[in-house]
Amino acid sequence: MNAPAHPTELSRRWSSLSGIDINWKLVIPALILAEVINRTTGASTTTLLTEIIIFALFASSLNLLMSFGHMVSFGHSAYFGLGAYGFTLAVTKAGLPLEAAVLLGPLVAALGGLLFGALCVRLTEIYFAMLTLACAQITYTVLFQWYDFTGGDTGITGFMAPRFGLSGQNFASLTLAVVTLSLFALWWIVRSPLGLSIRAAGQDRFRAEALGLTVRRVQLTAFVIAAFFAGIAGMLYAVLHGSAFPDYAGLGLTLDSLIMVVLGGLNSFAGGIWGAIIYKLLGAFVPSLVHEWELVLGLILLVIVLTAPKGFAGLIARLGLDRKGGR
Amino acid sequence: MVLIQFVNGLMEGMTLFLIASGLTLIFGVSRIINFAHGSLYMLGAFLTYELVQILAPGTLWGFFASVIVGAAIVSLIGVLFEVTALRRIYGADGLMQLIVTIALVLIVRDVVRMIWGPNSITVPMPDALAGAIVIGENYFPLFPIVVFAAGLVIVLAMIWVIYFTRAGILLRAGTDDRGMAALLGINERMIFTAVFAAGAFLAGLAGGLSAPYGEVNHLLDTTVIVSAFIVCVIGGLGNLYGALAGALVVGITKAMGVMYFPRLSMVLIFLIMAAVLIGRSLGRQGGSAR
Amino acid sequence: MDPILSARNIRKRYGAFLALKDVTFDLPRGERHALIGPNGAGKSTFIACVAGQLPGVEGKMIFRGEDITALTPASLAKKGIGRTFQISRAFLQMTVMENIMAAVVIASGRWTSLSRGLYRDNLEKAFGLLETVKLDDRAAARVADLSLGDRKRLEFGMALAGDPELLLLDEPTAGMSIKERHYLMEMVATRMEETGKTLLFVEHDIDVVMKIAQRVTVMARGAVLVVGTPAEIAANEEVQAIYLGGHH
Amino acid sequence: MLDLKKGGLAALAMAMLAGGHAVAADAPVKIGFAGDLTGACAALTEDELNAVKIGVDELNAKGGILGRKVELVIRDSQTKPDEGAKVARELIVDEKIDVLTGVCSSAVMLAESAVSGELKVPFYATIGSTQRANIELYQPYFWQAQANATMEAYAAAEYVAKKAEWKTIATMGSDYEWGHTSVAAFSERLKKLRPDVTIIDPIFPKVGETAMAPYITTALNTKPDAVFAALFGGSLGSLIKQGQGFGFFQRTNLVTLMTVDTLQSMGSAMPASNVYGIARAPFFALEQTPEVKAFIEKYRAAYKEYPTDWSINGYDGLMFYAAAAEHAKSVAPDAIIKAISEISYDGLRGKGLKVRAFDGQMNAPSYVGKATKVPEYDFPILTEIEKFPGEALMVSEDAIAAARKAAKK
Repeated sequence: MNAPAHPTELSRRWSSLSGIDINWKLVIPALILAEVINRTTGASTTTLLTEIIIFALFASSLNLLMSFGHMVSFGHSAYFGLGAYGFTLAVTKAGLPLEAAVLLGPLVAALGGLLFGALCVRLTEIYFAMLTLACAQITYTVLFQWYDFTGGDTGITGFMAPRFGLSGQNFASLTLAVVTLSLFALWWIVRSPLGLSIRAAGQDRFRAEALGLTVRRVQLTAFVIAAFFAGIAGMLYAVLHGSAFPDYAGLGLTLDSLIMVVLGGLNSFAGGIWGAIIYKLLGAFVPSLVHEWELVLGLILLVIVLTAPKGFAGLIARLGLDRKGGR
Repeated sequence: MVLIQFVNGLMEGMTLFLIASGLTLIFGVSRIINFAHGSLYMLGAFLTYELVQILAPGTLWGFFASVIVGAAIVSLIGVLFEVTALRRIYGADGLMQLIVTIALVLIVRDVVRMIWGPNSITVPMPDALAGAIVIGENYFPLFPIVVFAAGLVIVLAMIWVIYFTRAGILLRAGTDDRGMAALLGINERMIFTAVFAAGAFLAGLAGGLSAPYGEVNHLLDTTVIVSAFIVCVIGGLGNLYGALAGALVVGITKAMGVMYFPRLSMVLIFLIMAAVLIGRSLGRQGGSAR
Repeated sequence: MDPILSARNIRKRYGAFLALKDVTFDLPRGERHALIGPNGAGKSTFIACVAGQLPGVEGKMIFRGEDITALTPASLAKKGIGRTFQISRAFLQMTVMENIMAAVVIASGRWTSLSRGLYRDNLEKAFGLLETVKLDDRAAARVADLSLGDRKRLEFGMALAGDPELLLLDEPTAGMSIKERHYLMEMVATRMEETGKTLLFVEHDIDVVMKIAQRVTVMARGAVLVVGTPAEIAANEEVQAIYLGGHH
Repeated sequence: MLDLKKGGLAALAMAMLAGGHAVAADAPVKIGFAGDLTGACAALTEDELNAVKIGVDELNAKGGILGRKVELVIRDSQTKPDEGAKVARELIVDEKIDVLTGVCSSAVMLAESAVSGELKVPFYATIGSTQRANIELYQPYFWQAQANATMEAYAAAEYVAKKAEWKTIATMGSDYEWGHTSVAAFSERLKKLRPDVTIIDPIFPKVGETAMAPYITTALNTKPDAVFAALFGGSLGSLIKQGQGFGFFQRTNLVTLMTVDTLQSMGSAMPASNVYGIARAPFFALEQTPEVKAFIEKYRAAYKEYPTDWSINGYDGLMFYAAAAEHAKSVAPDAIIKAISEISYDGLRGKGLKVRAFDGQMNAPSYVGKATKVPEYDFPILTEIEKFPGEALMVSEDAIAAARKAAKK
């Protein structure tokens, strides 16, 4: 055996030997750029920016499942919705102060993830996906029909000043900070031994089991983590609009997040972020330019998928613009 | 009342099966989750609406001819889509195919809206089928009975094609073992296209047949696709008999549910699916989850 | 010497087809043992039964004095049974180092860890394993870019991560060139020799079996035909008639 | 893996979005239309928007509002509450609109109302009709220029009460807030008017349900003289089409929402009798004043179809706003809000329309009549129509106050 190497040297060697890495030099400029856009443009741009940031987190939480755990969820909006309602109901029903309610949202989402995830991870592939869909629709129905508690289909509005009363720009900055921290945490998880196990279980569950991994337990852990971060996104969204509606847990949002992840690029950490940026920008501009926006959006989606079947991150990797990523 | 509800359930079940059959066929062979199946169904309904007016509104032959011609056109549209879009990404991740079909949903919805407007349209029912068989105080409407019969004919036709014709043998070879199909010298792409055409035809047929009995508008696609999927999943995706059983179970449970647990109508179909899936996962031995 | 693995009346059916017919089998500790037989003899099925891969196995499987019949693959791995698969099952989208590290992390039981210090602590062990399987110079390569031989060696290295008492290799040399086969299996044999662990492997290449195995079990149609040293097997007329004669 | 390219793209896109938006003092009066142009409400909203466009043209032809040109800014809320709130905010903050309108879905309406209340910009609805906007979610910058769901259900109850031969009434509604509110209000009013009538416990098909046979069977099983159905869209169409096979319209009567668009889309499938429709503003039932005739003609010329209830209400709602602005001599929010309860407006739906300051509810009328095929139109219309003035249907201020208190708990 070699003489023990210096710890920092070892960790440097590990970094160079693992397949995914982040180009830190570009993160700070990107954050600064986002903040500059936020401070120099109008209110609607700020709102759009805030939504993009929130959905970057939501899509990235789904991306943890899809790209790394290879678990395709058709019901991820459930945890977005639970995050939003967990927060909202903590304010309106439990009368908790906002600071405490903010924490409760993601926790409720994680709890939902634990409950539903325990059922779902017993299945694989399309059957896993369909059970997540069923769980999400059950959540949606409860939010939709339980008038006395959740306000039913017309939702909960007017219970707080949107954005905690912050200006749009300040809230965008706050969101940027929270989401950056959350994304960093997700990034940390992906790179940690837990992340390695999630990836192992996703890439080949039989291999992973033969190595001694209880795959279902790993998958459940990934599911709960994804639900937790989706819950943060949902909570932020509820704060942004000062309202919660059953739609937040609906099929539409699930499809949106799926499109984002796939458009952005599977098997890449940045895929969710890219997808949120592309899809939200399309969703903002296309309807304002043409009346038949669904048609145009559909055509654009088609063109993107046909020209970049590995998603945007894959395209970037192919063009050699992003040497480290795109895996 | 229980009897009538049971019959109601059977009728809805068959309608569901008609929608689900094409979906499960396409999935069984090419593993494509065709989210645009509901759009093809919707196109079938709208084309029937147009054709009936040209051919002979109110008559039996006019209606059925319109349905079949409409389904054939839908089938062509399906092939066009398969050849121009889906075929190009068979090698890519299955999710890419899902997104392509979602894109098609958006496109078809807006095109339908541009042509026929956002308001609902009414496809006239053939006069001969407007009535009911009345036994004592019980009414059994004729139209769904005829749809039920048409569904049975389609089931039998599919069974005949799949199990007793050369095309069916090739199809099953393609489904069971891609390598085997290649060995037999079958062009896999040809099979995929043919199956997509057949699936689209079934979708169009279902849309046309159901059109006079419900609302037809540009939002019909989403209403249909989710329940069709659930029916397939309950029966086991790719399994034709399973789809039939799943459709009947869903139809009958929904109809009976109106009497016994009406508040669950919104989730009932999802609860059935969840129960079936959870049951399936529990029925499996521990260890290797497959 | 008591056997490390002892199978009693193992029976596995697929519908009406009986894939294993009351297989009884003892494997002494420290032995390198080959399973041979014509296609469909039940060799891989038996390996899968030992590894806990198959549901509904009848009979009794004893490993180190403990009944392991109903255990899952993951708990068997923790009890000291390592394995490779007939078709290479390394994690394709990871680098070689990540594969080995995943195996090491999982073997250490600390898969929930969020600390990347765990990597640092295990880096030397991982490098050691890579050196053992002669892949240390390919540590940063993606598995998808490896040759088949490299992948098989990687899998062997991964299986070693938990220091298994019993190593199951299911057709480890399938698809490899003759040179690669001997290279890999000699590497395996050396490792077994050094550590004194037990090896059970399925192999079609008789030359490899003769060279590596200390004893051989011949299976045919789901049952054990004969057990013996390679020389005994080679001389056995029944084996020659049923297996070697019909070898394609 | 964030990198500069992405930022560059985003910045470019953002810059495109931002644009300039300085507002001069003599700038046009901006009407923000944040409507449900796609999704479940698309058909209704399109009719509304069509009429609003005519209204804007008319106003401009007459010199605008307060001499200022009127400009319509349109956004699609996609029938999603969060999207509605977003575009409403964008219209108010970036486009600096003077008034917001357009919504159809109740959820979207409440979401946009919250934004209007927060940013203190007037907002009125001419389709969406949940009573929650009058009660716990009331905010002073919002008014409903149409009868709300409760008033409509009251009108149905008044009409049904006059049918002396009807003794047993079954009820059903779509399983969401509008359906439940409507059924509850109908039953409450009918019980008061006709204590002798038996009202069967309601059944609630899910929203958008199109397999109505089980519900038809259940309703008919109670042998009702009439069925009150708070349904619309796909469920209503399916009920009528599927009901015929069960002899529904020989065995009982149906009382349901029957606006002009529904009458048109039912067409030949409408049963010959036994269907009674509640409507908001059917063009054929309006008093045929020169204004009404002119509007119908103009609408038909522009869109090759008859205006629906949603068109009439959309037009009336806009003209009411214009009248309030002229009265206040300002479009400043607080002046407008003060004016809406001061003026009495004569519109397409009749004279004397005004908004009650207490809950922002207009005394808009409701119409109930019998669906009948007539030779003049190629679709059935309502005959034997009774117009119920809004005053008689509005929930009293005391009752609203009590409901507000109850909702606070």
